[in-house]
Amino acid sequence: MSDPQALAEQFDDLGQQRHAAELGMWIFLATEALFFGGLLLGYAVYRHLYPEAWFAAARETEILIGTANTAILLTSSLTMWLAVRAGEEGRRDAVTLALGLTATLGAFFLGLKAYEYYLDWDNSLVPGLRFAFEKADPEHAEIFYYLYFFLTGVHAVHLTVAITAVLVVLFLVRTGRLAYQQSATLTVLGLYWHLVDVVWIFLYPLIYLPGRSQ
Amino acid sequence: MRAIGAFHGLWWPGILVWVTLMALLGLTWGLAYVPMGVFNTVVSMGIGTLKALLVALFFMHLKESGPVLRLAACAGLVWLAVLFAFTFADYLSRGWGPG
Amino acid sequence: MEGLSFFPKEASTFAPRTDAVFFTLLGLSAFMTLAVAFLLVYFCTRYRRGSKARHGGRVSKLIDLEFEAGWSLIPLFIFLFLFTWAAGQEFTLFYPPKDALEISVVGKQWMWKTEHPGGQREINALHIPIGRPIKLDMVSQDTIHSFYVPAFRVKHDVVPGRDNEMWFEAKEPGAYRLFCAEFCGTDHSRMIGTITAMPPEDYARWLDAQPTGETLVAEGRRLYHELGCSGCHEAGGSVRAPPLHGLYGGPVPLEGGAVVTADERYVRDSILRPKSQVAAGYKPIMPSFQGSIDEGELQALQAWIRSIGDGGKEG
Amino acid sequence: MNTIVDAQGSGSSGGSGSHSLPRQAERGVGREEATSYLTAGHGVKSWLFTTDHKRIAILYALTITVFFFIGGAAATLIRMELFTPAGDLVSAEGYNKLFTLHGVIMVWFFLVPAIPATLGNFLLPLMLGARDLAFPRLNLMSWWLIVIAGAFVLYVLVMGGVDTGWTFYAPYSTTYSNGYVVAAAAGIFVSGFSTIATGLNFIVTTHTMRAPGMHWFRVPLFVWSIYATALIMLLATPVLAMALLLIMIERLLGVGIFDPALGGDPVLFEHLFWFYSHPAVYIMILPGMGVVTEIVTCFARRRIFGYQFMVYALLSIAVVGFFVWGHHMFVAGQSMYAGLVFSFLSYVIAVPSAIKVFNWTATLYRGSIVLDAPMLYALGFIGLFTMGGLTGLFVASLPIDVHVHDTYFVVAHFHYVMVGGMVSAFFGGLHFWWPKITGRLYPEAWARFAALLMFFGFNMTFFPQFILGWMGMPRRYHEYPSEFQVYHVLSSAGAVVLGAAYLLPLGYFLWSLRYGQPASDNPWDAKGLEWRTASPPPKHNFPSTPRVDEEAYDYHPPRRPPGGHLDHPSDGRPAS
Repeated sequence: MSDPQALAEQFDDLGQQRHAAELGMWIFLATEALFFGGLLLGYAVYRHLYPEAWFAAARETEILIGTANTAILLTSSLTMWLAVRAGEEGRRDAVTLALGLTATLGAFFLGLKAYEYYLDWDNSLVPGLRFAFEKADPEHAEIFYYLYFFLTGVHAVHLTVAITAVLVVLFLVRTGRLAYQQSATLTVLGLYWHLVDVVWIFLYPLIYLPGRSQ
Repeated sequence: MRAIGAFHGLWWPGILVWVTLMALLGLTWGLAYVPMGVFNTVVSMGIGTLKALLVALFFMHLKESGPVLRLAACAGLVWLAVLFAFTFADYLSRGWGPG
Repeated sequence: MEGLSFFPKEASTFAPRTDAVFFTLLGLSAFMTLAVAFLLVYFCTRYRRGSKARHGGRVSKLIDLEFEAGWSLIPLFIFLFLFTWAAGQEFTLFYPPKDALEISVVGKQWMWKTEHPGGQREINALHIPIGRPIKLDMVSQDTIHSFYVPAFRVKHDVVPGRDNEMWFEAKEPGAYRLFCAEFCGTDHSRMIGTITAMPPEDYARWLDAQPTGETLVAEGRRLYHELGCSGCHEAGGSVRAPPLHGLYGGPVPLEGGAVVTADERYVRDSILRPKSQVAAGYKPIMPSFQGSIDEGELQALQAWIRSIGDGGKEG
Repeated sequence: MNTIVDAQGSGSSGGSGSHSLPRQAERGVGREEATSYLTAGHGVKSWLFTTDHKRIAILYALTITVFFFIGGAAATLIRMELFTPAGDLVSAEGYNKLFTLHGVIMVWFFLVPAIPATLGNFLLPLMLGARDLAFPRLNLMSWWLIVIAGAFVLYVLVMGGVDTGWTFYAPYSTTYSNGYVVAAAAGIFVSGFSTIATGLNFIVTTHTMRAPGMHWFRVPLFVWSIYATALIMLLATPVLAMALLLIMIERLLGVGIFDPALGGDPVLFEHLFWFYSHPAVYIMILPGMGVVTEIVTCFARRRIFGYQFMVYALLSIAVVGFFVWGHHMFVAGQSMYAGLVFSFLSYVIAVPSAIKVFNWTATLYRGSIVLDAPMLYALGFIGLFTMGGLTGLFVASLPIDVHVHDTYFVVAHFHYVMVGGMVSAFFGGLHFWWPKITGRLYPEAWARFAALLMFFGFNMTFFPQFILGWMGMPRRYHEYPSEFQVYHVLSSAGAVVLGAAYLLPLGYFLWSLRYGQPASDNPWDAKGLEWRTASPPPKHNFPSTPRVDEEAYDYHPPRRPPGGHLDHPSDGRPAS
């Protein structure tokens, strides 16, 4: 099988193309930060206005699952990083293995997340559909849970996209249809994956940790 | 075991970063139960920022990237700060009375 | 409300001051616009292709910099001056004087309901005395409205879910337009009314001629009993709840250690979402009145609680 | 990323090989007839799935023209309704839907994409000496996204409209409105991704694909303006997208964070909305500034006065534009202290705008000026933008804003900036680059007439609205007290003139496509790389990558125009 063509026609050389791809992804990540920013602002404002409701509501979240999921995502970042590094050295087997591990960890995260949603349903913590909160200020606790579902839901959508992308690249690398060593594909994919991780790194203390010490 | 073989020579320094990240996760989890008042929030967000910084610098290669990429990486955060700062300029000063 | 005019009446004490800023800016803008227009026309005529004027030639870098600095810094200083001047006036607009006459306003789709301290009510109309600060306590029953009196140069949004206030002092007797300035639905453009400013004697006479309904405070006291609040909040009630006499204006220690001031917002929140701020030493057993009382009734309860408060004997 | 290379691409590009001096090579009589981008492929598919930035620009141009006339039709009905104080032509509900539709379409489906996605898309790679944008398929996707987004809005239009105003304020939009709020918001949400994709493409292209020799301070100011615009697009649009998503969910599911009945704060929505929508007005004016700079320099035969200051002014407008959103909320129940900060910064942002006006004016000094149609539009832009900008100071002043907020004063102010400014610039740019885009010349006399008509029609329509607002006439009123009628009649009469002026170019542009004189490569004898290739340009823009060895707008000393100048005899008076 011949080497797939790496250089697109609008570019002069591979260096330029790589730079463009990486810059493009970084800029996209900046817009992602602001996309989540709108929700986080809502979180911050209501937490500032109704701290009691916030702490009471956050204490009811499933901290074990949240912590385990954080660990899983951090580990997936390591395997993603390994994939990029293996790609630079042209080690196809290592790339596919690392990508496979990454996707598996991501799927594992989603599975736990789904179980957590199930528990939330069981505990009547789903705003609009099934919500009963006995502790202080149920109205604003409902806003907390609304934001919780919104934030983690949008994050889960991002992660699903990321897993799909990883699987596609994995397939292309395995079948030799991607010039992974020359193109920036792996790097760019890695950047997106790590962003999904970074978002979670911030969601974890915002959702699971408030009010634990009271 | 096979995995370790396949990644021969690739682990470092990623594994160090990963160990640090895990340690920080354990730390923030534990500290959340220690009553520190407002500092609970400060500490948990501080550790979160540290973790994100580690991921960005090492896993996302920002340490070796050129100035343009760093600028792009910072732009989102700076603008996020603008959004928060000016909105809270409103919320924090709503209750202020005259002079 | 007459025919063709370029100039809305200056009927409040704010109006001349707002207009002073306005006309200063207008003069400056007219000057700038004319200057730019003149230069554009002059250059285009003098330096049209084929004219006898000298074309081309480089402008030296130094001159370039001097001009740039000049037309960046001079406008900046003018703007700073204008900002300071204009902003200084705004402070007075935000904080009503203590002796103001308080009138409560409810905005709803699509009418303004007003009520005087003596209980006289009006719809899409408001009679006020001149020469006395008027403070409006405004709430909205549904969506955002905006209370706008062009002749007074005042406007303030009436945001639902909170207490909004504004104040003004009319100085000319007359009838003035009242508009809703924030789009609020189908009949937004019919949510208009008339403000009638009259000399204090006339106002007093007008008040007397009105059928006096219940005052806001009286309505509040009645609701306090009708809604069953007194059952718990009066001493000797079957359930123990904090007493309301002397509450308003003072500090309230909360369950959990915080202390808040019993202000309008605290009273509103305590009625609508009692579990959000529970007074120390009491159980969170009060039911929410969200949805079972409307904004007007809430205002009445607030007025009554204020009237029996410590610092509340102002009106 | 590289597996799909479009089929037509491989044949025509001359990426390697001859390194001739492009200027001479293409002027010569014996120039090889490179296939133009217009004829490089045939059939509908070759257009709908093209990755050529020039074809995508044409697709965008067609799309926004359709939306411009839909939005314009709504405006026509609005002005007809307001001819009399009574609400007799359409119902109150119908009127509310009309101004909402007008706002939504004009903002997101005309003004935001107008210059960036059409002229910007066409010219950015040409001006930089690149073969295409960095991500051609992303570019195509962004056009498809706006088509899908437009389909949502047209669905709303057909089904019965939406009446929230383009601002979608909660809780009206989430709870009280009867219209198709969710579909309309979904349309804008999707259009946001289109905007982001376009902006991303522009930034990356500008950073990575400039021709050899084109360092940052040789980049044409039009490119700088697009760059600054793209910054705003990228950093503001996601926040709007999230705000609208929240509105949609709150309306659909009855849970959310804005409605006070749910414990929310409606003012928070206003913060999120204006964090996008104030910078967005700079999306709608910065590209116009870029176009005007290109035109003024060319028709005055002058280098732009203070190039670097113009760049800094563009960038500082883009950045400081993010710090002033709260001046839309002075009377909205925002804290007064925040109001003071926002008021102060709103004054500050007027400084770079002033710098730009002064620099354009100074550029004319000792020029060699020709008043062709693009120049007429550009001069009109400078005048109208000056008025629009200065009235911005009125609404930045707290006491005045308390009076004129949500009145026709504000309506007039932003129409001076957006219609007097941006639309003038768009028409100016369209005339200026028409020969390059189509290879045909438009009829100059008609174009000058249209430009003048537009200027007078515009002022007649919108100047009376300043007085209306100052007199206290609130906006979004279906009926109004009769004392305002005089000004409404004047305004509506002006709108008739303005409408006619907009239809004229549509006519003669279409005419010129068939009967217009063929254009030479550089009919204006202009500087800039886009004029160094054929009209219309070949598929990959340049026979070989051009090299830049002079500053931007190097019109000193006036270069002798080559023989093929069509409209104007060359200037007989060389500079001394």
